[in-house]
Amino acid sequence: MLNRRQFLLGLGSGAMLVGFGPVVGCSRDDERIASTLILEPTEAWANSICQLCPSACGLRVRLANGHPVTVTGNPLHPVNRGGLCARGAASLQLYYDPDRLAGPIRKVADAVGGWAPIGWDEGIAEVAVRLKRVIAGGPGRVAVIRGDGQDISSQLLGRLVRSAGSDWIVDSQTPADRAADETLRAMHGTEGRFVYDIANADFLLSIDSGLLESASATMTLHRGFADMRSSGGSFVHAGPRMGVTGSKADEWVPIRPSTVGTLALGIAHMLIKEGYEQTTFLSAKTKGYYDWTDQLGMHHDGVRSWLLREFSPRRVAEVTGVSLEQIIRTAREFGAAQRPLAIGPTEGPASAGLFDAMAVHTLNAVVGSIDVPGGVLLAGSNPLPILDGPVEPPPDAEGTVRADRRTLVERRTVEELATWVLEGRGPTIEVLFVHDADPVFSSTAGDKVAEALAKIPVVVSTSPVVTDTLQAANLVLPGSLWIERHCDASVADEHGRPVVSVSAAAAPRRADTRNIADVVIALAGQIGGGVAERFGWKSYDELVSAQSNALYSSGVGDTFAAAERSEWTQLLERSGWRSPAYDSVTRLEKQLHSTGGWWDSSHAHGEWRRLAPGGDHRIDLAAVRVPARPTLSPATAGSHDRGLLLYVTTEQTLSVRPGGSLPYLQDIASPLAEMGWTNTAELNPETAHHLDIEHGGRVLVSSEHGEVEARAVLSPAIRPDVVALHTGGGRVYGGRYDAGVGSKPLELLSGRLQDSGFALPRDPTLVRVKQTA
Amino acid sequence: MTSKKVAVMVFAMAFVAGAWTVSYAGASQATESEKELALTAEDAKRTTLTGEAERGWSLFRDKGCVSCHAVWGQGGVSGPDLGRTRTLKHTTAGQLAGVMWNHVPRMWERMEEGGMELTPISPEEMSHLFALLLFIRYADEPGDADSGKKVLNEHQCTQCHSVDEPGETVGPDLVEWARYVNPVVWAQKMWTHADAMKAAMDEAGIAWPEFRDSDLNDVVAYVRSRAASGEKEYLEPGSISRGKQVFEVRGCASCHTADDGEEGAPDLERIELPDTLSGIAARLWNHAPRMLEEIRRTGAPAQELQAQEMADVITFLIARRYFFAEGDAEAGGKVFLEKQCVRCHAIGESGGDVGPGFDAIAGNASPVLMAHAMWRFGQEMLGEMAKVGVPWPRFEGNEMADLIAFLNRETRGEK
Amino acid sequence: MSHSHNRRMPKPTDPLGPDWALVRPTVESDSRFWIVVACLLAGVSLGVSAYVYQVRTGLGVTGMNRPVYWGMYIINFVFFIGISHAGTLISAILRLAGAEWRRAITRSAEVITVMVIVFGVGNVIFDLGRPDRLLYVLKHGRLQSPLLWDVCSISVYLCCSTIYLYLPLIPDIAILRDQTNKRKWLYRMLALGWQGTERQYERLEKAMGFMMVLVIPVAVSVHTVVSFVFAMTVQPMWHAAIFGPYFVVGAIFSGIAALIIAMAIIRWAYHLEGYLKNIHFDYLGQLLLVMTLLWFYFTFSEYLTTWYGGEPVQLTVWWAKINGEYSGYFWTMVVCCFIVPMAILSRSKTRTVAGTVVVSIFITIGMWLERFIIVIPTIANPRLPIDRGLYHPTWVEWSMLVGCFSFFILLYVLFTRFFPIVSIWEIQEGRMNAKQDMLDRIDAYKVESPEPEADSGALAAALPAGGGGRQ
Amino acid sequence: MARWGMVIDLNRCTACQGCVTACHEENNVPPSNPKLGAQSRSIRWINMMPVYEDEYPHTKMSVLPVMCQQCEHPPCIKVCPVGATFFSESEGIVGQVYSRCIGCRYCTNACPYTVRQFNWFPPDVPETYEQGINPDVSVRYKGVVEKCTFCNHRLMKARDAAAFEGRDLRPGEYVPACVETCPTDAMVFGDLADPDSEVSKLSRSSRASRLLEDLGTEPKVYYLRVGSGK
Repeated sequence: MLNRRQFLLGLGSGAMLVGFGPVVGCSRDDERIASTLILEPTEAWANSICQLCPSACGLRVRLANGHPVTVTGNPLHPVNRGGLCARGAASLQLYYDPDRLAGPIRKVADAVGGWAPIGWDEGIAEVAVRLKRVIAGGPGRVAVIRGDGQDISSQLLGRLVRSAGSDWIVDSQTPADRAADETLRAMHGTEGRFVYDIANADFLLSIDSGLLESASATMTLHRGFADMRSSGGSFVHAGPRMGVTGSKADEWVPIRPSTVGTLALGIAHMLIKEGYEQTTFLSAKTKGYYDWTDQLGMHHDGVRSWLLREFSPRRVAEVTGVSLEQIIRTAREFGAAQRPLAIGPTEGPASAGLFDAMAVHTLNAVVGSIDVPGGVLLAGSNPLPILDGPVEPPPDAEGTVRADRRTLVERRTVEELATWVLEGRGPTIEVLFVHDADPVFSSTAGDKVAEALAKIPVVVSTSPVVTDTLQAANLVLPGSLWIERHCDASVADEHGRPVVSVSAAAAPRRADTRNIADVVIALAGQIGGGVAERFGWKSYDELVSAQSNALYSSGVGDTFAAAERSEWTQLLERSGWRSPAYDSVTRLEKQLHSTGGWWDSSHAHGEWRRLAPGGDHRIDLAAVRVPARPTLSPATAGSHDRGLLLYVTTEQTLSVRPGGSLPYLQDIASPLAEMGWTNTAELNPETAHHLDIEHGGRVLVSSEHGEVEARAVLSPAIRPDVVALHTGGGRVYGGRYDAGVGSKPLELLSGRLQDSGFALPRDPTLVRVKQTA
Repeated sequence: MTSKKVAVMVFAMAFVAGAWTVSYAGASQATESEKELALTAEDAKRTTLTGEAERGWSLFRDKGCVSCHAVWGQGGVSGPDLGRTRTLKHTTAGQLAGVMWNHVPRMWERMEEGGMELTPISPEEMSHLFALLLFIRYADEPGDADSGKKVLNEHQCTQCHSVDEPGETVGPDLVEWARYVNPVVWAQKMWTHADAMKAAMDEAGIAWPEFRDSDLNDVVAYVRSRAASGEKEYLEPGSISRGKQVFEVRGCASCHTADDGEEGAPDLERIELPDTLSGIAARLWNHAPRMLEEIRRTGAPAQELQAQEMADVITFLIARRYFFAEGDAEAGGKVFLEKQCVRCHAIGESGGDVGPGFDAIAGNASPVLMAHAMWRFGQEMLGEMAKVGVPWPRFEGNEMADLIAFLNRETRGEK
Repeated sequence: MSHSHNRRMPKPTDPLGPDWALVRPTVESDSRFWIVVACLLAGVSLGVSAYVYQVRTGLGVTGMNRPVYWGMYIINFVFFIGISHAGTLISAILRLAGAEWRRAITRSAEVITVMVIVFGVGNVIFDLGRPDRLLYVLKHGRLQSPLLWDVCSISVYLCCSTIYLYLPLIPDIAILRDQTNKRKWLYRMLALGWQGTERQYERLEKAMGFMMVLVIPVAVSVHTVVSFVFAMTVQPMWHAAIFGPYFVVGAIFSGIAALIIAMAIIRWAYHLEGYLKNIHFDYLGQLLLVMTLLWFYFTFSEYLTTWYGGEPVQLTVWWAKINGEYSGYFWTMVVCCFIVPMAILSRSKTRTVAGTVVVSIFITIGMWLERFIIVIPTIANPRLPIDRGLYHPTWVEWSMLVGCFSFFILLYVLFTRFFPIVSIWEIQEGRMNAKQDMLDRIDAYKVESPEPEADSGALAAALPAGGGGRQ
Repeated sequence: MARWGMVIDLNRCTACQGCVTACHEENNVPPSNPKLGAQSRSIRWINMMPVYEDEYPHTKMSVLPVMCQQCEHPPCIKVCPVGATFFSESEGIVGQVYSRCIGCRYCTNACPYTVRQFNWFPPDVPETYEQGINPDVSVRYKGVVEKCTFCNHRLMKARDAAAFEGRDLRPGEYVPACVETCPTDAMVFGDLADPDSEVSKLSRSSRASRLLEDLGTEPKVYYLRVGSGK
């Protein structure tokens, strides 16, 4: 047995271990942090442009000892006027991302991790040689997938593809954006972008718009919304889930998922019945609305008759799950307003079908809210030449290429590209550039896209961070972030006024990256021949100078200025006067860099040739009948025993673009669903009770197409027959803050590859939800 | 700070100090108000013409004017929209000052009701505001497309000109002019074509159309609504000095002079000009045939003005009338008595002593000064006047300008 | 309690006779002892290593989160401070009341106090995010903070308790010094030259008298102040005036339970059935029964008023306890602290040693749960619905709990190895004077006695009925 | 004697959380991670707080950005045993001295708004982030409590600048990062003691209310509820 001596010996050694353990291993983390604090830093400010979403807000970057430490909005920038959304304010985390690529890499089978570093010159030369060969092999073999970035590099990549004799320019748009595009093309016969003049509306009807939580262009919509609410505008939100948008509304109307179009047309029906139609507008500015007789004497039903026949409130109530009384009341309020405006899905793949977009547009047309203050506007275009247009229009007398002469070009989708490649149709695509996009992650058919990418011999990614798509590439030429390079962006503000932002590099480069625009110019130069001819600039800087020239000679607009100066400019321009802050190109360039950019603050309503350029300059409302389903059947009803209706929504904090999932944003992903760092399934408590699901418990959501895990969040602000999941999680590859975080509910949707991606299945997906251990 | 700024400041300070000592020494009985009046008079005189409309706009915003008054629909609605020419009739600064005097008690009431405070406005700031109001005056409110269409039809313009319709017509498709946002450019374009047009119209038997003041603006709006946007051409805001130069150098002055009593070219200072720029442009158009004839008759060299030059000239003409319209001192004397100013204010020995004496003005009275004085002392004055039983004066027509002329005449002499 | 000159007082040199059993543990040890110590040390080192891990890694190794900023350490703090009332307070009350049966149990109770209070304080230190700045509490202390009131009253309590433990220990140390030959230097030093003279006894009794009066308000204050840590905030179901007395009652309640368990173990380990008799357990059982009822009364008052008031924020917490995620803890607590004690203690048949020990174990667990129920649901359900927290202690916290208990037991065991755990001289004194005391009491009952004996008579009359000399 | 305060107009607030990340960027709040997130230990100086009323389908909800309410009578300060949290009498700001804090978390529990945050671990800041640390704000180490300070460092900077130029602080010269960043201008910041300041006028609006007003803490953050009116 143990005696005392042995015991004391053991005791002593034990004490030694316990006592010295911490001393040896305990590092003072305080000291590490203290050493990073610099006393009396030198301070500087620089402009930049946030490119984490299509708003392209102006940034003011604060540098301490030459390193960016905080960002805030550029107060002169007309898009954000000094404000920033969560994404913009967190954007430095992308700059300092510990998992950013250090430089160009090439896929090598036997290298560690499958990738090996490669020099820039070597990388560019490799692509150039390849391209040269591919171009010689025939047209249609080069493609690009671009994000929704609004800068020159995207356009230059498009130009490169076109120069190579291909029209495979794929913009990875959100389904809602694509539906809006398509609506504009079908109804107005033009390209462009819808802008909602929310600020001047006095009754805003949001039909599943996700206005305040899932819109990709945060700034424009939010600022307009705030102004509208401040000036006393009413707001009704219809959607399966209340969301932040619904919380800010005077009334929330819970509707079934995928019934946006039906509700919009049901309200339109009531507006006609109640005599709220804007007949002057409808007869002068639209066609296909009233019945007409053609030259042969054939009678045709107009949209009006169709609405009256098909969208009786009773049937609409059945489909949407909204009460009859509610539909009638909402329609009356909407019709009685001075400046009513309806806004459909702005993002979120849930129910953003083409029919929805057209139906909401038709509703706006019925009350004449198109191109009037507080209505749907069309973004004005800037005077810069379009670099990726199919055939360059001839320059006019002053040598500028007018932007408005843009012709309708066939749009391609990522899903189309995938199908093309997988089914081996037409010429094989041999080189694919992926720029500013992560289609494997963001597409509804990501797995198919990945499969297709694997079949393309050369896939070049320009992503500065690891993404799911990058993993499918052969070569990565990482682009510099906007903050570390000379950059630009061409967008429109919330009133559709064109804005061109320009900014010099605000911060030193943190990795061996390059401006992709420069890379494309270099590529074109090395390819030579016809391609090189179409790239007449030596560098991006030179191209920007040429752009400044175009701005100067356009004779419109002014550089950014304080709000009062801009208002003054507007007052002047309304009566045909203009006194810009510059009187030479040199001064313009200087001003561009000091203020952040140029914009044309005048906006004229009622320019119908611009809105509807074709034929008689009228909006073709009959187009809405094309994507509508032939019959109205009550939408599939969900219930806790038959399966719930899946509603997939998007959180604007969780961007699907490369590098969009910054840790600050992941942490605050949704203000409602407590869903930092995970995916949540939002359920009505009543439903959860039936399904025996607890708040915070893990649940498995499964459809016939797949299953995802999520954390249950019970909320009284969602329909009981619906389960809501959000996109933005479920990256397989990425940095430490996004790889493997959350899950991807898109995999649950049915018919993912059909419909070219933009008109997603309007039949809602039924899912089962059950609590796991 | 640049040396220029320093010099200006030093000068201003020396000036103020000098004026102060002079007025103090000159009138040992001078009240505080008198001293202040003297100072503001000096300031006002110095700044009248240097005021800038743009600064006027930022003051208009910062001082909170914009929360009640709108300009072309932008701004508050409790006060009148200053851009609506039809609601506010005045063409000179003197008249403007008069209008301001007239409506200010009501405005104070409104402000009090709204819980707003009276922000002080310095003479310099007042002059900027005057410049802004001048600008609003000449810039005119935006046109109305529907009326424009009507105008084109009424005047049979559409017989020769199409608007955004394919096919051959006599005259050019007006859409080609859609980019010209400014009615002055239209006037100028029409002006240069006047000869050819006159001939064509005579042939077709169409009468020379006479435009009303707002017509041209409406036409522009209509044509623009038919056109694609993105193509806009503007003019630089007119410059008074350039306009003066053009007016003299290009020979306008040779016909349109004062004292030329003959029939023919009217004296542009005398005749009643329209308030607005598009009105003047319309007037130019309307009298084109007569003028062409006159030019032909007198053999004066035909002048082809560029659009910008025309804008400058028109600005010059309006500004001249706006700022330099002199009042009639005799009539002003009557105003001084009739409005009972004399009951409280003294000039020289005569007049009451409730308010400050006017000698300190020393010939520096101006619309800006009057507006400033009203803004600065008005509320106090209103109270005093209520006590004495004098009604708040209303200035009609040129009465304010006359009063200014009278004050200047009476106070200039002594010093 | 008599201080009369005619009382006979034991001398340290008096032969011990059968009382040697009380000294035996200090001189003899067997392997069983070392095994126990080894086990306890293992527990201690588990706790220590958990703590070292926690200090190095951060408090994140615990189960605490936002908004549950306090967890097991604060629960333990309240719990241990509660236990500490076993000793000094009970012993002082019994001494003050002259309860003769106290003689055998006071020391074991007082030792619990002194030993356990260290762990109460220790748990607060474990809870600190920056234990390295502990001394800031002295350097920058702010008296506005209830935590500082705690610091003050607990340190006073620790001092008083230590002195109160030490004073009656002196004659026994002298016995050890004179009658054993181990650690003589230690006993010589600690005995302070005790010879058992009348003068010395007189001083000792004076000092003890003073201390026992002093220690009662201090002890009451300690637990009141502990409750103030919670009650001073505005948080739902913390901000209650009842908390002071409620905590004191709870403390005494758990203290007695702990004492019973300690006594039972001592009696079993050192074969002291002759000293720690069934009757002691019976009496303590009765006391425990009283405290059970008192505890229930307070709990009932607290919960009824909260429920009846119906304030939403309060009710959120209330329902979380009654029917929500903490209902398991709550109802277990009710069973442990009320139903089981009532069932066993209310019948004299079951109020046996085994019965009281079982009850005490239940109560100890129940009272720990009570602290949990007080601390956690409130902070897990803050007024604003920013966060709703759940709290599950981690292995670190459990290890620290094990460590604390092990260390406490270890210290207790070591004490019994160095000092007699039953007061020898008090037993002897009681034995020597029992007859005289009885006579005095009989005198006191004599109605016709014209002039009762000054001291003993008056005091005897003042004694409560239960305190008499049934021993 | 300034009384710095904030008014948040819920008509304008769109819960975009720009204020949250701007605050974190400005104040060197360390990035969270999945582990911390799952443990509910992410540090957030501003939280979006949803408040539900009524039951489906008549659910009403509002979303409020909640930061330290800068109480005039802060319950957190009373309980601090070492004076690590203090009230600035001249500015009305509740401050926190990280180097004094002993990490007892009494203040976090005493605060009825649950806005105080605790550093459970050493900040998990990747090395690459270090150059991006805002030098005006100290980085907190493990074991101390932190919270919104109304960007007190900005006040000190602005005061210094004003003192250097020999003048008083001008309105608008000092605003916290959240207010500066708010894209919809829903947050208004200024001196409540100045009856003419915008913030003080708004705070007297009929739409204005404060959180848990009945506790008598007198917060200096006002919320203008959704609706019309001044």
